[in-house]
Amino acid sequence: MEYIYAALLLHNAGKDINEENVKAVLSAAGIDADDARVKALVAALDGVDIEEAIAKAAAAPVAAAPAAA
Amino acid sequence: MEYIYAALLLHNAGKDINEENVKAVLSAAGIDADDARVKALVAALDGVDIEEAIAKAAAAPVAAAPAAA
Amino acid sequence: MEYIYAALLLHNAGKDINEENVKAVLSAAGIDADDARVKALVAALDGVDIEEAIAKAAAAPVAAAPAAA
Amino acid sequence: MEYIYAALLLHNAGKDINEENVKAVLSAAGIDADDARVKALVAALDGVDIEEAIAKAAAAPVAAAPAAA
Amino acid sequence: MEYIYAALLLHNAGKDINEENVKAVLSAAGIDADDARVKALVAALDGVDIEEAIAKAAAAPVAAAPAAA
Amino acid sequence: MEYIYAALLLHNAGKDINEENVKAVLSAAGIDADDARVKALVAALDGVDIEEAIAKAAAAPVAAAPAAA
Amino acid sequence: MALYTQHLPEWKKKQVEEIAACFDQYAVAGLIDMYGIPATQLQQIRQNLRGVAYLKMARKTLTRRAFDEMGGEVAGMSEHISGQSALIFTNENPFKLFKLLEQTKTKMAAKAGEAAPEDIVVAKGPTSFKPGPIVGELQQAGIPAMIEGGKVKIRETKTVVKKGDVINAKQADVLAKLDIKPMDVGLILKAAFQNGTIFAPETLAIDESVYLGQITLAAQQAFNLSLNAAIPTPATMGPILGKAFVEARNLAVEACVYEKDVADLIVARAYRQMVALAMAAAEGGFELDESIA
Repeated sequence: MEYIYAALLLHNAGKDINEENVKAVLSAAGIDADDARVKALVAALDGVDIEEAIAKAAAAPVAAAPAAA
Repeated sequence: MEYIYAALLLHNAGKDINEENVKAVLSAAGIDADDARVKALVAALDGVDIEEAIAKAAAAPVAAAPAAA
Repeated sequence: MEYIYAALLLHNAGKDINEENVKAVLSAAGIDADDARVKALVAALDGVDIEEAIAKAAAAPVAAAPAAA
Repeated sequence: MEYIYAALLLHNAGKDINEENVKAVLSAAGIDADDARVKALVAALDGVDIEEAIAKAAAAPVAAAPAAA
Repeated sequence: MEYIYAALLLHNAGKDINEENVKAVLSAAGIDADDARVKALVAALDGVDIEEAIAKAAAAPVAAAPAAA
Repeated sequence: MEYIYAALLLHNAGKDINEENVKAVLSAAGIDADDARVKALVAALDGVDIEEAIAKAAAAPVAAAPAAA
Repeated sequence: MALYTQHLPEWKKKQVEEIAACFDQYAVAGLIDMYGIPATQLQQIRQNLRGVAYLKMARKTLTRRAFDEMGGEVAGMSEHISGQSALIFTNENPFKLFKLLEQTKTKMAAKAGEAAPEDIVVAKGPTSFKPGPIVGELQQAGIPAMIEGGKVKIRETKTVVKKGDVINAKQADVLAKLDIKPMDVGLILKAAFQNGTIFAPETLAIDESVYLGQITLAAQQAFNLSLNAAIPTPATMGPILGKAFVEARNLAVEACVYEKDVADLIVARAYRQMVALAMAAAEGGFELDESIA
């Protein structure tokens, strides 16, 4: 999940989600970034409205817990 | 919520979630880290089982479980 | 999603999910495989328990059914 | 599910889902295709709107099993 | 679904799910059995744990475990 | 459940669920049909909306055996 | 069938012959008890059964004689002759016959001297009675009663008469006043006969809902099998495709395969994890951004 965390971190910071930035963040966390995966991440997120994707995620991050009477 | 993403990133990398590391990651994302908040984050997450906390966020968004008694 | 299907096919066949095999499957479907995407796929699936991953609900609103007392 | 994955792979590639193509894909994955199953699949897909079936699955709310008290 | 019910019937009766038996059952129900479908059914069920397959919720992956009150 | 499978097989084939047909199907599956049980089945399903009962299965895609408290 | 008819008046002979003939003519014969049915209700029932079942009144003695003379397994029917006995004939199967007869039943008030068919229970709670002699009547019938808020109230739930016990006059009276109708009146099937087999009513009582539940279960099992073993049928081809798609999607998201098709889902997942961790951090004193709090 590290690649996406890096991307969202950059997004939050208002920075461009490009290969250079993603690698820099991963490096800082001591992660040896896989080139192909970084490329794939950047390509996959290109044109994606992140805010919209986030809005789709329900507000309550709760594992479905059916209540037992 | 870049502080949390930074924490997740470090956790994923198996690195210690301490002030130095968090600042490094935020820096790499071009974020001017707020010292106090970094301290607060590190303190708040001290001893927290991150895997457990994350597990509570199910992969799928969940509508709050209505309990009909 | 064709890269994923290719991976699932190889998994079903008990074959190694590596670049060569993925490209072979995509080729057979007349797809000109993107090297980077293949690499990213292989890297992402490395070490992943596919059976387990398939079972984890990734999306769709989950309505926890109310428990009838 | 391998026959279905093969079909969806071909569908994604914009290729015809016929016996020859399905067998080619399965072969490439190292799967020994059962002739009858390929025939049955191709016949079963005749007239089926694949995009529609996929869309339904993508939207489908998952009902957690109700607990019978 | 008649081919499936024929299989379930034979399974319940502890009989082998082979072409001959499936055809016999379908015949008795006045159904003109499609050779390819019968073969495909038999091939698909080869080695399958039927008890397990009928019990597993197939519609969609459900994250929540039903709570028995 | 074999009597039920036989009934659904006939229902699917558009055949009458009567004693003769049910016995024929069970016979073909090598089952020695219990006269009384066949009679009971036929009487119970007489005039009953089978499609409705089947639809209930489609409505709730859950594991075949709901947890009974 | 040789029927010896010594010392039997002509009309009785005829009755016995008719009974035997009905056994021949119809697939199923039933012995019923018509005790307590008002004439009008009987008429209605006969009308409702027209074309489906034929009701034949016959004296118990003649019925018994007919059974004995027919011999064989039929003779065994004699022991089920009871109450206000009558015969019913039909070409439906015995279970269907039972179903038909159940539909003729209604509940009626008990008369003194009748036996309770089930436990007769009076529930605790208010009645509509105003205080008066009814309180004494209730007590005498064994029902604990009291006066509360100007109305008569049953103090606690009580089994007034146990199954099989005889209902006495006081109880019958009170139960009627309480509008409790415990007696089954209708054509009660005592035994059915088909092809040499005598069926007891208990075995003929089928719970339709059980069968329907099993149909639902079977349909569910068939659906599951079709999908899990990837056996396409016209009804399940769509769902099977859906399942394959969902599996692929699940894998992609779970393993973080960064493909356009699942990009938004992966983003959503990471976001949810972040929120979950943020909640945990908030508990530890970390201040959350407005967007989350």
